[in-house]
Amino acid sequence: MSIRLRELIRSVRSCKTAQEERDVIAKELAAIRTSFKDADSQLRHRNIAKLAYVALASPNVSTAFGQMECLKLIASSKFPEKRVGYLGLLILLDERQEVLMLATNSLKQDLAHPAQYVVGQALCALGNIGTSDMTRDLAPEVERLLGSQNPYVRKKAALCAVRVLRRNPDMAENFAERLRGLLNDRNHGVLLCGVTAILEMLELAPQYIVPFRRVVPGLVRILKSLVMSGYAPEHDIAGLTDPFLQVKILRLLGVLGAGSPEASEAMSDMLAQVATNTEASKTAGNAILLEAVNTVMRIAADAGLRVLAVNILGRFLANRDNNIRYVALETLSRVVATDLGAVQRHRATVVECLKDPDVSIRRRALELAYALINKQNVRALVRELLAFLVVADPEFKPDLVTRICIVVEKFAPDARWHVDTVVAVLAHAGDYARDEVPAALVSLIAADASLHAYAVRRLFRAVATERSQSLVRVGAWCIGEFGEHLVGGASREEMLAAYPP
Amino acid sequence: MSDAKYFQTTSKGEIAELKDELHHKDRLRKKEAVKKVIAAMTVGKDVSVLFADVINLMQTNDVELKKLVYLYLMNYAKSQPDLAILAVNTFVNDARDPNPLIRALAVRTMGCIRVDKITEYLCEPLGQCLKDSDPYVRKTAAVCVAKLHDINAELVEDKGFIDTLKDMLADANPMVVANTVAALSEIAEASGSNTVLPISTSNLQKLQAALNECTEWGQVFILDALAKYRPQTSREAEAVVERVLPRLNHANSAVVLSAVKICIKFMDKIDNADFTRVLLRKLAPSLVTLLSREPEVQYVALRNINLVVQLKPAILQHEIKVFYCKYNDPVYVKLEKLEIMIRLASERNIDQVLMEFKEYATEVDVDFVRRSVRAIGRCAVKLEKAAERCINVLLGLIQTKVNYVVQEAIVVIKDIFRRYPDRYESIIGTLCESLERLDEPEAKASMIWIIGEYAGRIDNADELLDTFLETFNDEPAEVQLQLLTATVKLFLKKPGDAQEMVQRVLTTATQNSDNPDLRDRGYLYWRLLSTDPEAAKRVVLADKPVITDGSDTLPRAHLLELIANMSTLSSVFHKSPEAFVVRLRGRVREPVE
Amino acid sequence: MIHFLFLISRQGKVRLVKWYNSPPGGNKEKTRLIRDVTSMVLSRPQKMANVLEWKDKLLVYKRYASLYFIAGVSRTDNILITLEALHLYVEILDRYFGNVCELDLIFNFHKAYYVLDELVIAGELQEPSKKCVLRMTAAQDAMMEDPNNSRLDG
Amino acid sequence: MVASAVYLMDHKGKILISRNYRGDIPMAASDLFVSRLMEDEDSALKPVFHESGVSFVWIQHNGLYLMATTRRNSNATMVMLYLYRMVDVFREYFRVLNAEAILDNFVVCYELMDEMMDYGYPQSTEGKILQEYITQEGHKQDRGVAKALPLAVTGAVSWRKEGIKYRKNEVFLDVVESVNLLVSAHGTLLRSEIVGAIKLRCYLSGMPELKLGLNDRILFENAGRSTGGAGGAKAIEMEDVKFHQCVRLSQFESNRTIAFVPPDGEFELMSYRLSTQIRPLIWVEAVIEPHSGSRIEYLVKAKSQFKSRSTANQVRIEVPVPPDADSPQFKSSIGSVKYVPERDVIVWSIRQFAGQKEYLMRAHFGLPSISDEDRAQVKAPIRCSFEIPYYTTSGLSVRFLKVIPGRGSDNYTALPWVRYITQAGDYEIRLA
Repeated sequence: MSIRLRELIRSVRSCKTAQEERDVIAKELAAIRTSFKDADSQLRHRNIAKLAYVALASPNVSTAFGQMECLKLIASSKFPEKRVGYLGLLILLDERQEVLMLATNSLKQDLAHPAQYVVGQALCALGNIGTSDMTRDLAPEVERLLGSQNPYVRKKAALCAVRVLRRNPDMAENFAERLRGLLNDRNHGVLLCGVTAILEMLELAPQYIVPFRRVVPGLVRILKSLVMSGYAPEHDIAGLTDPFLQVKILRLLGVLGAGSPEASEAMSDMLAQVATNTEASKTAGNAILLEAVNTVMRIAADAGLRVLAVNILGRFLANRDNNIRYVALETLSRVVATDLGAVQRHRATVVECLKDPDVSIRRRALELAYALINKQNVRALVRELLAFLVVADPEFKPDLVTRICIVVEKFAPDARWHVDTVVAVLAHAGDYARDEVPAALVSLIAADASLHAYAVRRLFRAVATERSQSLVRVGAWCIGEFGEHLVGGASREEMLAAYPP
Repeated sequence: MSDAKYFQTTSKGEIAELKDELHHKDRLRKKEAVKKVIAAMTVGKDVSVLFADVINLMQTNDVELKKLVYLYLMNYAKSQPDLAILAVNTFVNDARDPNPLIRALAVRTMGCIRVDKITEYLCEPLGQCLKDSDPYVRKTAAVCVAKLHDINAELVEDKGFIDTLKDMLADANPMVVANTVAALSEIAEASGSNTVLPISTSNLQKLQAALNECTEWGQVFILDALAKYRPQTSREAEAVVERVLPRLNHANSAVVLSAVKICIKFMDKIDNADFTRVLLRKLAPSLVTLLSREPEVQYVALRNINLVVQLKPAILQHEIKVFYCKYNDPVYVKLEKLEIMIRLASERNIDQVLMEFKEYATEVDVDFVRRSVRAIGRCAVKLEKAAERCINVLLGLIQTKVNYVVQEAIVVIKDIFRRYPDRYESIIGTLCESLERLDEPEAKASMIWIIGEYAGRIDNADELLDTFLETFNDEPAEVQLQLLTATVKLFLKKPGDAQEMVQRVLTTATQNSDNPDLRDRGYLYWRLLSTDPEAAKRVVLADKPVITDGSDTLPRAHLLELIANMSTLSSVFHKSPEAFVVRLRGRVREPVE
Repeated sequence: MIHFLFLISRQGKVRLVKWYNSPPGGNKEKTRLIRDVTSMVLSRPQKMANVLEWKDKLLVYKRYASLYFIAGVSRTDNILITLEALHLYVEILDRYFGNVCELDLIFNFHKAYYVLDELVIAGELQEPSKKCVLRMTAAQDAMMEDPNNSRLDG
Repeated sequence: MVASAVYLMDHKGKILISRNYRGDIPMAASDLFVSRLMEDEDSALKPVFHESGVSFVWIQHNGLYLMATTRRNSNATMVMLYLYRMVDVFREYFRVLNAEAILDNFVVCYELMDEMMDYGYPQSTEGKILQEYITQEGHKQDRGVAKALPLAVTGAVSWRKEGIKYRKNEVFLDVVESVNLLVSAHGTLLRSEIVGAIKLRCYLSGMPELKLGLNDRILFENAGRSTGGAGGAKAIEMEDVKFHQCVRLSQFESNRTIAFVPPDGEFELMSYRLSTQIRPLIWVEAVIEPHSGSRIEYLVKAKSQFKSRSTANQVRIEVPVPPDADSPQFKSSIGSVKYVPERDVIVWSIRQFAGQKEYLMRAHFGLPSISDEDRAQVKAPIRCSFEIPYYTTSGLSVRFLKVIPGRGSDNYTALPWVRYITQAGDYEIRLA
């Protein structure tokens, strides 16, 4: 009765219409349900594999009934069944299902299994879908496995620790020492996972940053050996040795160097070396350069190193590759707070990028443009942004409106200009403005008596020609509040006469 | 061999290859090549560079080939206006071809070539075709005048084509009359002139005669033109309606709806009560039968029936069961049926109706469920005698604890309180049990309104409001406003309990909020309370006007306008044509990448 | 970190889905996210940056013939190295299947998952060496076939 | 007034063929439609909607979308019905309307779209007549010169061509009544209705004039005959009647005569509707006992309430079951029972169900211990379908069909053949 996975896939694929496909799947699921009830363990793993396929091919169909069966498979003593059980577990369940709790014991057993692949499966499952309860319960096993003789197990345990920590940040102290130990490992996989886990831990438990600074020299040594090593076939990518590890180490150095002149000093030469010697023709090299720039910008680097970093970004900005330009803009907007002057030099390029056909680039450029605005250039740049607002994609506008208003609020040279600009914004894109924008404008006007007359006249004119809801609201409010300025010295009676009920 | 072969992707020099093929000596090869060109065009490839090569083949006796070339021409003429001139000669010749099919084809196509330069050249052949001996050519030429008018209205008037069309209303062939009516209606609409298609007693006769003989579509054209006519007397209106009535039995729903439109529109002019009564009785079954059609047609019908029921509530008063929802009705049909059920609900049928709504409130589609719950509340507001039964159903639904059902129920119960003040406060306790699960602004605001309104009778009103006040700053504006007002009401009713609370809320509203409405209301309360608490009571606790179910009844003038537009998009959207018809040409927002 | 990884065909068919952080809204939300991401990425013209800002994440994607590899990563991630990681996965699949094509992934979706689980855990790269991943996967594949090896007692 | 452009798209929204009649909307407007289609889940997209200055009218057929755009205040009903008519005509041409049929015949499709609509106004849409001058053989035989235009295209009888000849002149009449029924969960009949149709297959020569007589109450009264009672035939009152284009409506309006020149071959002459209280012909009751997390049991009772000498054929009773049910077991006193997981129902089929009988069926299913919480429980009703031959629920009967051979043929007599059948339409019994 039961068909093979391959046959199921084939028959689903041969369906001509979506309806036909749904029918084939519904029929097969019914057969699988009945087969589960018959408790036919021979077919169980085949059925779970099919369910996993269905979950992927038509996610709207319920496969919940297979969850218990996955647990049964995991508990099997046969490797093929166990492996499919874990496959099903990872596809059919996620951490929201209470059923998952029931797997805790099986996982515990598997984590203590003599076979490395079984331990590996369990670590992978825990690391990918473990809930906070499960990871807490099984944390001691993970901790133990960090000290395993087997690098295959160690590296998986390290990433499993990442999950444990994400779900339970308070458990950092259980792992700190073990993780530090991994930095002495010679295995690239273990090193990579170890550095990753430390990074995660430091983010979740920053109190460990200070004690961890002592690993800086060690990290520099590893990085140096990667940079200096000759061709290493196992880890070579585009002529570079293990760029993944390099990037992770650079990032960790950034975290450790930030706020510590000594630590920064200890890594400066190495960073300079990476920044000058890394081949920039391929993505991998640029990834390393980018990370090096990030690190330099985070740490207490000397001026020379910073110039080096900003120059790299300058080169990136001129690159033809959109990805490189994207990361350049993105990084510049983070750098802008500290090196405004250096970034201002690229203002023209940034404004140019506002017109790029690529929405990702436009968005980044916009972000940067906001950051570049100051008291001196606010009029000019806001004018650019207003021009952009008119032509921008609708999905862009809400954000754009808010940002312009924030900048204007921050840097407006005078109140009238402020009013004019916000009115212009509302006139162009009032329907995209969040509620705060008109509210803030009202507050501004209300608070400044010298503005009343100007603002109400300005709005009266605007309301006559523009139909934006939010503009009309502001206008109506102001006319109600300060309408006397519109009619000069007219008395209340005259006004009422002019507007009969 | 089928045409599908053309969709296979060919090698790189596809265009070049096609070009060669188009110039092949063999006639059949040429024709195949044109087919390939059209196939490429169909799948969206740009083959406009072959313009000259394709046009070259226009002069042929092979009708199929000619049709293909014309098709190509229509697609690309705009992009090659200079080359399009080359086609003029062939058009002029084809318009004189002995075969009426070719003549019609030429006149049909040339109107679709929207190149100003060549429009002028088309006037002469068009003039001939309007007077052609074959009705097929004449009916095609009639439509072509409308096309030309759209390109160059002045030209059409200068050449006297509109007068020719007016004469054609008397054509012996009903199809010609129908298309002429369509063309004139269109021109009248475009030029905003009511002299273009003047319906006089004489052509009224002709139109009605053609109505009996032309195709179903032609009948629609004529009926829609007749609907614009304003009869002078009751007798005349009756006469038109009498001639139109048989159309109600037509199988085509478009014919039926257009006929219904005339009947309803003219009914107001008719002072013969017997006639009107009979008429209403005849209209009802026709409307109901529309619900046996495909769901899409049902949707259009239901939108129209909604209007009819608003204007003439009596017409379907006994037919409410027709609008019960079937399980497999698409959601858009169910929602419309619901609306009409509310309108037809009466004290006589309310029990059955409530049973239905209750049934719907347990369905799957969230939107439909919400609207069903709301429907129960609307019936309560509408039918005083049934209000209590409605409330009981709503309370039952609140017990289901389905989140969105509860929220929706609270919102409508607030309306019921507005409608029948001081009558059902005994249920407030039950409502308060659901307080914590409310997370939608409208439901929250409604519940807070109820608490404020009945603060005097709710023992722990201060506690209830206080829990909301904790998150005051995170609430949306409508909830904040209600909280402010409710707190003030509580203070006015039980000054002791709420002294501190009212102070707190007033401070927050006036000082910590950017929202002008909230601030102004806050200041208003503050000043009232600090200067004259008694006046504050009179203002804040004043009796509110009782609400009615008028919320969704259209104003009469608007309703009449929509009725006059029955069966059109306007009647489906329930919007005046001006509200959605954009006059500007070619201004559609290009989809965002 | 990688929050999710999708393999989507040019026709919008889902070939592989992996969540390293499951969205709170359950299956409905998953389906919607996949649909939104798919339509955004598929509608993007070619030759644009391989990154899209999307909610609080970045979509880093790359097209390989008929298949899009799409990763949803944190805003702070290095997108260039993410692209490199996607490429690593592709290269491993290519070696594993021997000139991989979309059909391989359709009929052997489970194997694509097995490979992925040797490459990424908890949304982080676990192994930079292609050889190592291939070796480990092959060893376990062998245990699937070999009846003597398949019993795990003791 | 009318359509600006018409599109045919496949189930993913890819355009198969399109025709721009007015050029006032960029053809790319279809992208707006497709994106709305993809956005709106659960097919909630209305069949008529407006977006960014363009109104869309659309229908679905066989997984295809037929869609028309306009920026005017067009006659929505007409545009929609035109789309349905396109389906009819294309089906007459290609038997089935699907993506392949369109791609295989795109030249004919273009020709048809050109002929059936001009400048957005529907024109000739009679499939049989169109087939006279727009043929599919185009690419096989070289047509060269045009076929002559059939007179019918512009004639007063636009649905029938001249010169039809049959050796044997015959007319077959089918009176088919569908019973629509809605029963509440408590077993009360909420609403019932009969929708009937008279379908004709005419094989007659020339231009014959036909007259149909029914036992219509109003006709009898007009004719001064008594209705019902001894001697007179029993008369019925149809609430609403709709006729094919060929029937002379004004004649019907004035004296209830159904007179017409029929199209050749098969067509639906008329449909009618009666919303009288009907005693359900087959009554179904179900007792359901759910044991959540383990099993669910059904006891279904079906009872025929029509006369014992009639028999219902092909009775199918569909009872909804939970989507994750397993291990079906059935027991029934008649017929066969099948679990159809595609639709989450059990189907109880009874080939012949005699009048005044009652049968039982029991079903048992297992339920999984875990089911998906996000998925709302669907409350589907019991549905039922059947056919009862030689029987009309309304009592409608054909009294006569007169055939008067018109010009263009010799005089002949043609005997009509009449069949009656009642079937279930929307037959829903709600479950608690």
